[in-house]
Amino acid sequence: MTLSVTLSHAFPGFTLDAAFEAPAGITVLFGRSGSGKTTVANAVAGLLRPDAGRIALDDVVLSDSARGVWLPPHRRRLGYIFQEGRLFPHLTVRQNLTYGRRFAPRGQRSDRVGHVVEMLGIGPLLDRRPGALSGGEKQRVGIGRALLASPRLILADEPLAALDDARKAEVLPYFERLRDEVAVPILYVSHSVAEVARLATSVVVLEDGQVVRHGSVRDVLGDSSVTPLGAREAGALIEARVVAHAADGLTELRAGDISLFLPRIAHPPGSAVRLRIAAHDVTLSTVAPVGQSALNILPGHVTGIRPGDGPGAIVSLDTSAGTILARITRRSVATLGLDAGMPCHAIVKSVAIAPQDIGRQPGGPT
Amino acid sequence: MTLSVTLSHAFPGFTLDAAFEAPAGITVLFGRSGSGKTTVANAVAGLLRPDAGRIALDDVVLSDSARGVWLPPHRRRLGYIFQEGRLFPHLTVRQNLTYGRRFAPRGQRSDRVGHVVEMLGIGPLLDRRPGALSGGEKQRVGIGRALLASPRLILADEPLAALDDARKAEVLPYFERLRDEVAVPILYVSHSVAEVARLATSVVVLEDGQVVRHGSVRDVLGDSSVTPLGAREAGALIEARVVAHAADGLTELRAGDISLFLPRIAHPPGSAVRLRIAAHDVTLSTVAPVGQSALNILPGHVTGIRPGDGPGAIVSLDTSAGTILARITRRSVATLGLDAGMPCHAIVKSVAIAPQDIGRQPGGPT
Amino acid sequence: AETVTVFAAASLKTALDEIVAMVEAETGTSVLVSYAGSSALARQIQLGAPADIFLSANTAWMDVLADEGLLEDGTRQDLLGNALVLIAHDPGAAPAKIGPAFDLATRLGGGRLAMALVEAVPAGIYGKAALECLGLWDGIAASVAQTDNARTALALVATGEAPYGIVYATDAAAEPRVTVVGTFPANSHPPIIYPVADLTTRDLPEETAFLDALRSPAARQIFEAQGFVLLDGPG
Amino acid sequence: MTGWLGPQEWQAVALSLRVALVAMLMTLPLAVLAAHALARWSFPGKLLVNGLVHLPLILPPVVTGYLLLLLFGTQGPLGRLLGELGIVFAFRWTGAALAAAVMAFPLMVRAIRLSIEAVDPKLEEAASTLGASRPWIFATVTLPLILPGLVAGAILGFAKAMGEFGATITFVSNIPGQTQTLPSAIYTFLQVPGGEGAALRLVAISVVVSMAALLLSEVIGRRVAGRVSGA
Amino acid sequence: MTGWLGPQEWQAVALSLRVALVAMLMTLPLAVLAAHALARWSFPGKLLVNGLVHLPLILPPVVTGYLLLLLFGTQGPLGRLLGELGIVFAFRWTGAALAAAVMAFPLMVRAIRLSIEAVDPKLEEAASTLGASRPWIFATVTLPLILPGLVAGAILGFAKAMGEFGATITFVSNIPGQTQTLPSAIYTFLQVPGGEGAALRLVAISVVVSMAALLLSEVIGRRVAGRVSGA
Ligand SMILES: Nc1ncnc2c1ncn2[C@@H]1O[C@H](COP(=O)(O)OP(=O)(O)OP(=O)(O)O)[C@@H](O)[C@H]1O
Ligand SMILES: Nc1ncnc2c1ncn2[C@@H]1O[C@H](COP(=O)(O)OP(=O)(O)OP(=O)(O)O)[C@@H](O)[C@H]1O
Ligand code: MOO
Ligand SMILES: [Mg+2]
Ligand SMILES: [Mg+2]
Repeated sequence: MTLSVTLSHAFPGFTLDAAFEAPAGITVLFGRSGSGKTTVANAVAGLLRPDAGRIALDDVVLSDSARGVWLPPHRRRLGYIFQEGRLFPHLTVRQNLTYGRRFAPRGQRSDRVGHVVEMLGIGPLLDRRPGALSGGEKQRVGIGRALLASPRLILADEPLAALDDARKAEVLPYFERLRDEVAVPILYVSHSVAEVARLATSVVVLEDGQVVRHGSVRDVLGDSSVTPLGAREAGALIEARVVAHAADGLTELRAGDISLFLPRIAHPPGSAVRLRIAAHDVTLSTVAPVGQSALNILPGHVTGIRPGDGPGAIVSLDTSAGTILARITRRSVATLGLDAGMPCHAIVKSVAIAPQDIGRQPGGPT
Repeated sequence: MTLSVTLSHAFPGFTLDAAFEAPAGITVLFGRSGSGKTTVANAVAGLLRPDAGRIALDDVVLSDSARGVWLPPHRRRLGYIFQEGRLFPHLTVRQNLTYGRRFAPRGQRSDRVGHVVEMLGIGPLLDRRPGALSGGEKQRVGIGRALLASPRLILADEPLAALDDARKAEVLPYFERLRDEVAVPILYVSHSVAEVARLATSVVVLEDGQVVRHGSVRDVLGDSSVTPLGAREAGALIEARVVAHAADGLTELRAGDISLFLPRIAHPPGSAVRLRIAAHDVTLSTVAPVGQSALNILPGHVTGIRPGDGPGAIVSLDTSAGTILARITRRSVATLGLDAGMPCHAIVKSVAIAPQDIGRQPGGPT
Repeated sequence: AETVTVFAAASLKTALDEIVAMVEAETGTSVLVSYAGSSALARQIQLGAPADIFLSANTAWMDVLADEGLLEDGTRQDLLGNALVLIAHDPGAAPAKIGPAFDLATRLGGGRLAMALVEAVPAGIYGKAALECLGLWDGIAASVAQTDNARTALALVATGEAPYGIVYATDAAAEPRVTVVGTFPANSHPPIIYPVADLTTRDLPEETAFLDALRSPAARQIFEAQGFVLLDGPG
Repeated sequence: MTGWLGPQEWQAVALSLRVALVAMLMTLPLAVLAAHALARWSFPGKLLVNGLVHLPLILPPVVTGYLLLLLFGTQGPLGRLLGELGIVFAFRWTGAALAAAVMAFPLMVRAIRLSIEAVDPKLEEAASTLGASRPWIFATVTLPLILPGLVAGAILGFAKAMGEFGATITFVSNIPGQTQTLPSAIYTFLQVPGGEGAALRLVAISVVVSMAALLLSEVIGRRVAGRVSGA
Repeated sequence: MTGWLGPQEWQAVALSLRVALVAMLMTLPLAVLAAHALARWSFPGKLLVNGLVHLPLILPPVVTGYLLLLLFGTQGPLGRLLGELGIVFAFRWTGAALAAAVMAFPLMVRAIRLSIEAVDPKLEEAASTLGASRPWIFATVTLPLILPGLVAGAILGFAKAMGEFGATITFVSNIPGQTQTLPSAIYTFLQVPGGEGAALRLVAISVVVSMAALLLSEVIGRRVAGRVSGA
C-alpha cells in the first residue's frame, strides 16, 4: 500500500506545499520545529481540510479537493499518535486503549492487547485515569491506543519524544514489526536521526512547508552532498546477513565478503539485517591496523572526498560491504595523503554501532 | 546557592522517597518514565504538598512539614518549564513571555526579552496565541516564559524534548550561561545523556521514586561500576584548556601534557572547557598507532578492566589528561592481552566528540 | 400640586385609568395608580408603602388595614358593587335562571367550570359561596378549574378550554367570545363590594378631591359602562 | 386544615415532585440536543432558535402560560393534534409538567451549552481518528465530559420546575390533586389575610425538597468531576 | 391611549431597561465571587451558601417578593439599616432592580461556576509559579478564561431581569414611572378584559429588546471564545 499526498494549505504566516509518496513501510517526516510536519499528519487524518490537494491510500481516495471527495476522519481507519497525547480523561487507561477496537472490522480486530500493554509497560496503569499519569506514561498509552485500533495507516507524531532510551529500545521493534508483518504504512514524525536510520523506509524532509528532499532512507542518509540532517548525521547503511552468535556475546555478520562483529543482536542466523554506520564513527587507516581493539576492518578504496564547511571532510570508501562514509578532519586527509582511488581501511568499533541503529531489513520495496 | 530536598510522598501505587542536594549549577534529574521526576519538581515548585519533607534554598525554607512551614508557589520565585507547556491560551506569545516580569523585584527584572526571543526563534510568533502553535513552538515559548521571570531557581522538565537537534544546539548554551553567569541553580529533568554530560553539575538518578545514585556528573557518568544510564552511556569527563584555534578549523586543547584536537569550538584560547569522551568512542591500541586518521592519541596505562554482562568490557586508562574509559569487546581484551598496569594508547577521533558534549566548565563548585 | 398615589385592585384598571385621566385634565393633580392583586397591595400598605388611597377588590383586606389603624377615620366607603354571572363558550348556550333547580352538572357535560381560586381570590370565594348556597357545589366541585384570578377564568372560557365559567358581570361584558347564561341571585353570596379608603400615610386635599371625583357623575358613567354598580353607603 | 399539613397539601407536594421530575427528565435530552446544536453546529436560523429557547425566560410567566394555552389547549392547533394521539395537556398534571419544562428549558440549555463549549474539540477529533462516528463520539466522549454541566442543568431545571407558578396556573389552572402544585397552593394561602402561616409551611417543604435535590446534585457533580480529572 | 404606545408604556420600557441593566451589572461581581467560592474554595457552610444562592429559583417569585418586602421594606430590619445609610429600596426603581437581581442571581452564578470549573487549574498553577498571587491569577488568568461564561451569565441575568414580575410587583408594587416595569405593565393589561392588544405590544417590545441583548451576547461570546482558542 502506498500513501500519496499532494497538499497545499495556507495559515496566516505559513504556507504548506508538499507532495510525496509514502510507500509501504515507515516514511519519516523530518524537519525542524514549525516546518509543517503535524500539519501534514492532520491533513492525512482528515482533521485539517487543506485548501487544495489529493490524498490517497492506493486507490482509496481519502480526499481530493478537485473532485470534492472528502472522507470523514472516522472512515479513514487510521491510528493517530498525537504529539500532545489527547487521551480521554474520563476513561481508564484500559478503556482508552480499547476505544478504537469496536470500530475495526470484526475480522481485523487486534488481539494484541496484552502484548501491547506489556511492551509499553503500562500494565499497572490499566485501571487509572490519564489525569495523573506521568508524561511518558501518557505518551505510551497514546501509542497503544492508536496501535490497537487495527488501522490501515499509522500516523505517529513524535511518538517516542518523552520516552527514556530504555523504553525507546523496547518500543522501536514494535514499529518495525508493524512495518514488516502487518504491512501498515506508517507516517512517522521524528527529530531523531537514530530513529530515522533504524526505522525509515523512506524519508521526507520538510523545510518551511516545502519538501526539500524525499527518497529512500539510504539515499537521504548516505548522501554526503546534502546534509539536511547536519553533517554529524551522515552515515552509511549496510545490508548484512547474520552468520552466527558466538559464545563471547558477539554476533558475526557477513556483508559482501567482509565479516563484521557486533554485540549480540536478536535476529537469528540467516536473517537479513540493516545497520547504519555513522560517518563520525569510522576511522580510516592507510595501513592494515594492528594491535588495536577495533574488531571491524573494512578494506576498500577511496571513491571521493568532500570537504565540509568546517574542519571536517566526508570520505566515501568503496568496500565489498557497500559504500562506507567516514567523517574525518581535513588535517588527517592531508596528513594521510588520501586521494580518490587510494586503497584504505575503514575501522569501526563493534560497540560503536548503537543497538537502535540496527534494524531488520524492511520487507517492503524501498 | 544550594537547593536541599528531602521528600516523601505516597500516591496510590507509587511512593516517592528522595533526598538530595542540588548545588549551584545544573542538577539533572535522571530516570525512567514514571520514576518520579515531575513529582519532585512539583514539590519544589510548591504545586504538590508532600506528605513529609523539607525543601530549602540555602537558608530560605520553602517548605518544612515538621515545622509547618509552607511558602506558597508564587512566593518561591522560580521558573518552571512544564513538561506539558501550560501556556496561557488567552494571551499572546508576547504576553505569555512577559507574564512573570512584573513579579520580579524591580532591580532584577530581566532585560533579555529580545535576546531570549531571538535565541528561541519565536520572533515571528510574538503576536499569535498559543492555540495554533506547533509542538516545538509551544515548548520554546514555555522555556522563554520561565527564563524571563528572573527566577532564583529554575525547574526544567524535559525542556528540549520536542526540539530538533539544531534548535537544541542553540538553546543549550543558554542554560549553560544561566548556570555560570546568573548562578541560578537549575533542576533539570532529562532523558538525554548528551544533555546530562553537557550541562550537569551534578546528577540525581531516580528509580521507582528512590534516589539510586547522586553525585557530581563526573562521578556518575565516569563510574563504570554503576550503569544506571546503560553501559552505552559510560564515558569520562576531561578538563582541558583551549590552546589555539588553527586555520584549518580545528581547536587545540591541552589536558595534562596531552594535546587534543577538536573541530573549532566557540570558547576563546585560555578558557577552561569540559569534554565528555564516551567510552564507546575510544579505541585502544597496544602499539603507537600510525597511518590513521584519528588525531587524538592519549598514552597511558590500564588501571582496571571490568567485564560487562554482554560481550563488552570497560577498560579504565590512566592518562596525563585524566582517567579515560574505553568500552571494547571482551574478545579484544583477550586478543590484545590487556591487563592492569599495561601501557596502552587511547585513540579518539576528533569528530567523535559531539558538539553537545563539549561544555564550558561550570564556575560553581562541583 | 402633590402627586396622589392610588393602590387599586387590578380588575379596576380600565375604568380607573379613564377616571384618572379625567381628574388630571380637570384639576391638574397628577395621580399614579399601582395596579396589583388586592392582597399584595394590602401587604405593601401594611409594610409602609407610600400609598395615599387604597381601592380593594374585597372587604377582607380592607378590614385588615382598618384593624391596624391604617385608614383615615371616616374615609372608608363601599364604592362599587358587582354581580356574578355564569358564562359559556358556546354562543348558542341557552339562557337559564340560576337557582337551586339549575342542573349545572349536566350542562357541564364532563367539561370544566372555570373559576378564580375558590379559597383565595374574591371572585372565586363569592362563586363558591353562591354555589353552596344554591346546593350546587357538591355536584360540580370536582369539575372546577381554578385560576389565579377571574381574568384567567374568563380566558379559559373565551378560548373554549372550559365550556363554562363563573366571573364578574364586568368581565363578561367586555369579552365578546363568551355568552352570559345567567346571573347569580345577589342573595346567594355575600355582597360583592369594592371598598375605598384614604390611608393615614399623608393628609392632602388632593386625596379628598380624588375620592370625591370617584363619585362624580362622570365617574359613575364610566364605572357603569364597565358593568359596575356605584354604591352609596359608607363602609 | 388539621395537623401540620392537610391531605390536600400533601397531594400538592407529591404532585410538585412528580411534575418537576418529569419536566426535568423529559426536557434533558431536548436540552442537550439544543445546547449541542447551538454550541457546535452552524445552520440557518440558528439565531432564531437561540431566541426561541430563551423566550420563556424573557416573557412574564403569565404570558408564557397564555401562549401555551393557545397552542396546547384542547382547542389549540398543537393540542388538537396531540389530542388525536391521545396526549392531552389541558387540566392534567402533564400540562403542569409541560409548563414547568418550558420554563426550565432555557436554564438547562445554557448550562449544558457552556459545558459543551468547554469540551476540547481535540478529544473529539481523537475519537474520530479512532473510527468513532459523530453520534458515537457524542455518546462516548462529549456526553461523559459534559456530565457536570448536565447535572447543573438538571438541578436548575428541577428547582425552576419546583418554583414555577405563573405559567402553570395560567395554562392548566389549579385543580387539587391534578394540577395544584406547591407554588399554586402557596399562592392561594398568600391571597387571604392570615394565610401566611400555612404558606410558610409549604414554602418550608418546597425548600427542603429542593435543597435535598441540590445536595444530591452537588454530590453527583463532585464525583463526576473527580472522575474526569482522574484523581 | 393613543399612538402605538402611550407615554406610560414608554416609561415602563425605559425603566425595565434601566432595572435590568443595573441588576445585571451590580450582580455580576457578586455572582463571580459566589461562583468562585462555590467552585474552588472549601469553607464551612458552603452547602448553606449554595442553598441560599438557589433559593430565589426554588421559591415562587411571589414568596421571594414577600420576603424582600419583609427584609428590605421601610419597616424591615435590613431596609431600616440601609435607609440610615441613605439607600432605599422600598417602592423605588432600585427595589425593582434588587428584586430582579435576586431572581437573576442563581442563574448567573450557575453559568459562571460552570465556566470556572472548566478552567484547567494547571494554568493557574503555572501562573503561581511565575509569581502571581491568588487575586492576580484570578484577574489575569481565570477571569479572561471564564469570559464566555460571564457573558452567558450576564445575558441570562439580563433576560431574567427583563422578564421578572412576581417578585417585583410583590416587593415594590406597580407604580408607573417608579416601579412599573414592562412585565408589571403587561400583567396589568392582562387583568382587564380587552387589554390583550396593549399587552401584546409590550410583549413584542420586551422580546425585541431581549433578543437584541441576546444577539449582542452571542457576538461577544463568539469573539471571546475565538480569542481563547487562538484562531
Ligand atoms: N491553525 C493555525 N493557524 C496559524 N498557524 C498555524 C496553525 N497551525 C499551525 N500553524 C503554523 O504552521 C507551522 C507548522 O506547524 P506544524 O504544527 O505543522 O509544525 P511541526 O513541523 O509539527 O513542528 P513541531 O516539530 O514543533 O511540532 C507553524 O509555524 C505553526 O505555528
Ligand atoms: N496524582 C497522582 N495520583 C496517582 N499517581 C500519580 C499521581 N501523579 C503521579 N503519579 C504516578 O507517580 C509516578 C511518578 O510520576 P512522575 O510524573 O513524577 O514521573 P516522571 O518521572 O516525571 O515520568 P515521565 O518521564 O514519564 O514524565 C507515575 O507512575 C505516576 O503515574
Ligand atoms: O383584583 Mo383581584 O384581587 O386580582 O380579584
Ligand atoms: Mg508538530
Ligand atoms: Mg514527568
